[in-house]
Amino acid sequence: MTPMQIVFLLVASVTLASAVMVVSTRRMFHAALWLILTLLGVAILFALLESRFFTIVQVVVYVGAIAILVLFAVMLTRHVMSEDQPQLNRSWWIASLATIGLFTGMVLVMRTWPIFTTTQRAVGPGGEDLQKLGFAFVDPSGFMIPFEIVSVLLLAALIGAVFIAAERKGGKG
Amino acid sequence: MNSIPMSWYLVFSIGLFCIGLFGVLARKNAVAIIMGLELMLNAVNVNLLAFWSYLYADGMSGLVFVTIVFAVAAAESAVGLALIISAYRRRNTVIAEDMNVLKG
Amino acid sequence: MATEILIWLIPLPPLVAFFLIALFANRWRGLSHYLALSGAGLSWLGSMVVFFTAISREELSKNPIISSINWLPTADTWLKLGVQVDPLTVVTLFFVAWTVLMIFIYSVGYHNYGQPLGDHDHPGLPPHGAHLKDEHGHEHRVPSVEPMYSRFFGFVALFAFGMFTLVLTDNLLALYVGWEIMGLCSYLLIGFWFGKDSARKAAVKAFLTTRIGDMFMLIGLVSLYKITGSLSYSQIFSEASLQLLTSNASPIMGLSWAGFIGLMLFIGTVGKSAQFPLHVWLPDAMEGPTPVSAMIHAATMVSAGVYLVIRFFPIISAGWVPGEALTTTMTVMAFIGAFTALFAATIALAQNDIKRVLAYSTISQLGYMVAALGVGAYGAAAFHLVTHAFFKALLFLGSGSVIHGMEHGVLHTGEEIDPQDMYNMGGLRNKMPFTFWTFLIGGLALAGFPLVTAGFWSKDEILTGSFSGGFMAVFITLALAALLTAFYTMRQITLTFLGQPRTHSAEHAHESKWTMTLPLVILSVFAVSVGWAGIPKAFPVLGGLIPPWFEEFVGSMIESGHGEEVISHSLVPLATSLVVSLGGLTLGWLVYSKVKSGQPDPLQKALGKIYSVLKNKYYFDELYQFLIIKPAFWLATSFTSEWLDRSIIDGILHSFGRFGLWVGRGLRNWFDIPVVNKTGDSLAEGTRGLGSVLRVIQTGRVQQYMVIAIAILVLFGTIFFLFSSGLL
Amino acid sequence: MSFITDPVAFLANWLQGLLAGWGLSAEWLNFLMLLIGAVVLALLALFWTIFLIWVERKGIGRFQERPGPNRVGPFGLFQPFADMLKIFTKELITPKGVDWVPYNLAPVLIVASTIMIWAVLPFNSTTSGTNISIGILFVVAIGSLGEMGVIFGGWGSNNKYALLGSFRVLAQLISYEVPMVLVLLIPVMLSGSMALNEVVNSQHIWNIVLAPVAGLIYFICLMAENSRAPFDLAEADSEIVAGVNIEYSGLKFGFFYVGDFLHAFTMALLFATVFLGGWRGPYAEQYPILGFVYYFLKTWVVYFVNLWMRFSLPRFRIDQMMAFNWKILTPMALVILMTTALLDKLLPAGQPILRVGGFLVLNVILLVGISLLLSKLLSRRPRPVVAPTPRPVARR
Repeated sequence: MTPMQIVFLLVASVTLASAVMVVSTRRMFHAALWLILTLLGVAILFALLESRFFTIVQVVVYVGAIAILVLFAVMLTRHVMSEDQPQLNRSWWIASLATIGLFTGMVLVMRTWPIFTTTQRAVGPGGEDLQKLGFAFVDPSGFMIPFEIVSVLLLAALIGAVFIAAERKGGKG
Repeated sequence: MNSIPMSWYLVFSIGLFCIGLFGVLARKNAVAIIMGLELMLNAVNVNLLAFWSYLYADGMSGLVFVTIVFAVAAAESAVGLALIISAYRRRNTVIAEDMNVLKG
Repeated sequence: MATEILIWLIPLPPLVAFFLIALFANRWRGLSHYLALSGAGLSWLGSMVVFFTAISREELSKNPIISSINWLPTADTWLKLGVQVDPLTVVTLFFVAWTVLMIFIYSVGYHNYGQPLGDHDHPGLPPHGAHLKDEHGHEHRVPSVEPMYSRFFGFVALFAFGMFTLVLTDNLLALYVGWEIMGLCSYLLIGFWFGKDSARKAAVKAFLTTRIGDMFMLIGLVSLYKITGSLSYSQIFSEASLQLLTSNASPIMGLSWAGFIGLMLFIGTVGKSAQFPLHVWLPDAMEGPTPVSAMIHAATMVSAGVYLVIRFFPIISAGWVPGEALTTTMTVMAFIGAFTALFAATIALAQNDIKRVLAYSTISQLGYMVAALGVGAYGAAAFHLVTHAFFKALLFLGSGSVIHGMEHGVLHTGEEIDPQDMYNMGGLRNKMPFTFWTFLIGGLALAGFPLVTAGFWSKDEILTGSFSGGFMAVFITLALAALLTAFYTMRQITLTFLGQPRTHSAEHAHESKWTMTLPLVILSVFAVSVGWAGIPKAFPVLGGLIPPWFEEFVGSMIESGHGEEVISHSLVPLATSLVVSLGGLTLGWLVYSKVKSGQPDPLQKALGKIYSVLKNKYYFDELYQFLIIKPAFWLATSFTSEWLDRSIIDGILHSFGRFGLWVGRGLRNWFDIPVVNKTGDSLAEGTRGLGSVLRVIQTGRVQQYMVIAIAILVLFGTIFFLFSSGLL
Repeated sequence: MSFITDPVAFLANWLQGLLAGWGLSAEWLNFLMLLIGAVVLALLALFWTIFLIWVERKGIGRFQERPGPNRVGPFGLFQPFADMLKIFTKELITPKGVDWVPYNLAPVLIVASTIMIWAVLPFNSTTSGTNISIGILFVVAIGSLGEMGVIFGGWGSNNKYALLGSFRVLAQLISYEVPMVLVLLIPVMLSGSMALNEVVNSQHIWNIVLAPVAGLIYFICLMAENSRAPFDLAEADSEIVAGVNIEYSGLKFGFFYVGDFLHAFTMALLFATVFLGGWRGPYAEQYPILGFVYYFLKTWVVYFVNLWMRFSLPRFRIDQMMAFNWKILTPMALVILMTTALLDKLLPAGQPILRVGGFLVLNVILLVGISLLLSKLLSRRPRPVVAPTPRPVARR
């Protein structure tokens, strides 16, 4: 039990617990809060994985953008379903069975994998090399095409979201 | 000084993924479904970064994938929430089960 | 090298201008005519540069500037495309460039650029004029701008391109291409006002008539290629191929190949520059706008015909030694030329339309050139080509200016008269001084007014040539034609400018814009001064003051300089030309100076019946109508259309049709309906049934689908895992 | 290294030596040093706020031709302390029906999100909390935490005015983050690193000289980020009574209060760091204490300009605020980013004169062009009367 392991177990348990809260709590706003907590926990796990850049990016993108979007959505769609009626649909038990089955199955599959429990890292303590990442993004022989495609995707999503969510002038369009 | 086996991360990510999946499958509220999706995507990211950091740190592909997943998550949540809000405007509901116009 | 490239570039600007106008600029008048003008201007600039560089290099005729590239691959050799600049090209290029540029500038004014749009003008009709209110409020009619202004400039630009190509090329093929381009353009431009029935007819007539000539020319061209295996001048005119051509006999009436080919090409010329049997199209071509007439009949097209025969003089005259009997081809040319000269002159006597007179005079002048070539006066022909181009362009533009002024008068007074009829004019010299003086210069040049005008020198050359060559018949005919020429020229000038106005329109006519007068002035300068380039040495008094540069320059084209062997310059032709020109002029003055309005042509009394014959152009149109067109129509309608097409061919086709119908019905009844349709319907039914069964599981709930998917995934995942790990 | 030239590092070394003398393991020592540094820094920031409050009240008094606080202590210097005491002793009222966790989390987040920024600021050549390689990104991320605080406060305190206020603030913050991040890329480009120390070190020529327009945009965005006049739509007392912090009282309100002032000053610090060359100045290398002096001088200049704006300008309308961001600042930021990137590649790094000249020309051109464009866009011209022109008659 090194301190790192302690930290990891702490963070992981908190994260998983809050994730469970996300899917189980009745009040949507609290679910969103739990979601934020989960995201922060994941960010810390990124830090533990020596990826500082993605730690911060996780905070920026998820906590700063997506969580706030979710919060907005929650606030904008208040009072559609009273918070004491069940939040789970009728087939929730099938869902739970399926997920549990998936979990066990995948863990079992993974167990058979030899380097499943390796402990030595390939990454040094310095974390990732941002310059290499940047070059990889703009290198034609590297990941330029995916990068561009993703940027186009983002643009499309931006415009599409605006178009969909915009109030139609003149009644319901 | 680091002594965390990779299995912990992987199991963690599977757990997170399954929780998110459960959320997606079982929640009534569409916003909650999207939250579940976010959880799943986070799990994927953890998984990718774990593999990157344990096995493939010299290559950039892991990080690139994580970035792309980030972008996709952002796009997905933006569009999804926009859809939910416009659906809420027109049909005044966010319950996924009620959105069954495509019923055969 | 630079010169070659420049030569290559000369024809291009008009082409570019044409495309630009046709594609982009056809909505903007100003833009289009600036494009066309700049195109012509560039070509003009290039031509001048080439001209001066060319005349400054000695022995040009021995080693002309030639550059060529491979164009079309034929079986084992290449059709070459290239440019060649030798003395003939140089002089032709000179006058073509000048006249073309002048005509372009003139057209801007002629089509009333800057005037308002017509009240009820329509594309395809000449502008009818527009009503305009001036600041005092009372309105009056003014000329209106041409509706298809841009289109006109596009066409003339293309025309210019064709001419430059034809002049500059170094092979017969490209020459033929330019020739046909000009044929097309003349068709388009003569029919420019296609709203007018007469214009349409004239266009078709011109096209078909020239086409006859072109067919023969093509024959000649092909046979030339067949014999010599090449079309480029340098090879055709080489000693070897000339020998080849003269020595072998052609299958046609005992002519040598050279004679045959020469004859064919000459017939092409007959079509293009309206020689005797095929002259009918040229007068009708006057239906086009006047700049077009100038373009076709002075600067380019008809000159192209003569240019062709001059260019191919070596072949035509192959086997002919100066001072001896002519070859068949040359004889034909001499007689047709001489005859045409006289014939057209006589017709010109009786025409009242100012442009038609000029048209016939053109025909006769061309006859001069052809005759001159026929008698072997090579340099004289070329010389007359140049001078005639200048003064005839001048005359046409001048007549256009006159018509313009008259139209202005007509619009102003509102009379219903033909502004082109000379009997409606008179006394215009005060109204339009520029036009008058320039027209006078042109007219005198045409009439060959002694010593000062260019026309005198060139005509004198031709007469001298024919006389000293000893072809009396030709000589006398030409002299007579010259007399008549002077006569009708004077008649025209007198009726148009001198005397008193015979109509109100003539009173209210006034001078045209500078865009129209400036070209007149420039051309008139040339109409006078060009002649001095060719004063023969042996001419009394003046001879040798100015060296006969032209003769040496162009004459040097023909080895041992044809035509220039007459050292003893006899005075007979000189006297003749003096007499005929002066006499004709005075006669014309005497006859026509007294003509009042409404009174018939004095000649009518004098000649009586003949006059009407002349007036109707010897009934040639009617003759052709009867001899050719009617039978053609009969053949087309009753034979081909009625009998062959309708009854026989259609019958066969219809039987096919019925058969097809029968087969189709059979297929439908026995195959399509029972087999194909049944299958399709049953398929559709089955699909619907299946769908109605399957729709039950389609609940429209996403989550449910996902649950099912995940469940199946887990199930099969476990099964596969167990199998793979050998537990099952 | 003496106490005079570099007090902080001196003290740090002394303390380290002392603790090491007590026989602490390296890890714990490191941890402890960081902890102490964090505590000291946070306390410094908080106490600094008191002085800020005095300055601001005095300043606004002078601007409005009032004496301002002048009763307690010399020049009313102790007025903030009095206010502090008052706030401490006030009762903490928690309204009914609040959402407990967000309600209490909000003030903490607000202040924390400000103080956490101090952790990455380089105060002089030797002193900085921590120098992470992505400092600028870190700053942006922390800004999003501040947004969290606002939204929690708005939601938690179960009050429609608070919710409205939080929505406004949120809209404003998110919108103005876009051009801010865009122009922040320019210093990153010019210095080739996202670490604030690098950004400062590389500024032999201040970025404000190289990219004045970017600096302008960044300054405006900063003012919008800590929502004060003219961007104070959040606590627009006249429209939504004090916005987010309406339901807060006592110390919690004090947190909001402190957060506001501290945020303003932090933004001034950031601007000085990113665009004014941070602690750079003559002899700042040899005598790091001079670094403090320069840094705080620059900061004060920026801070004073900020106050000046706040005191002088009226409040935006919300649509004006949005339009100003999306129609002017964001396109401007995009254009300046692109052009600066191009020019940075074009101009050789060697000649500073050439670079400065080129960038100056570029910025002037951009500024002039944009101002012309704006004057064309914003000028209200009456709609021109469109009369049908008669179609020409004979024209195909």
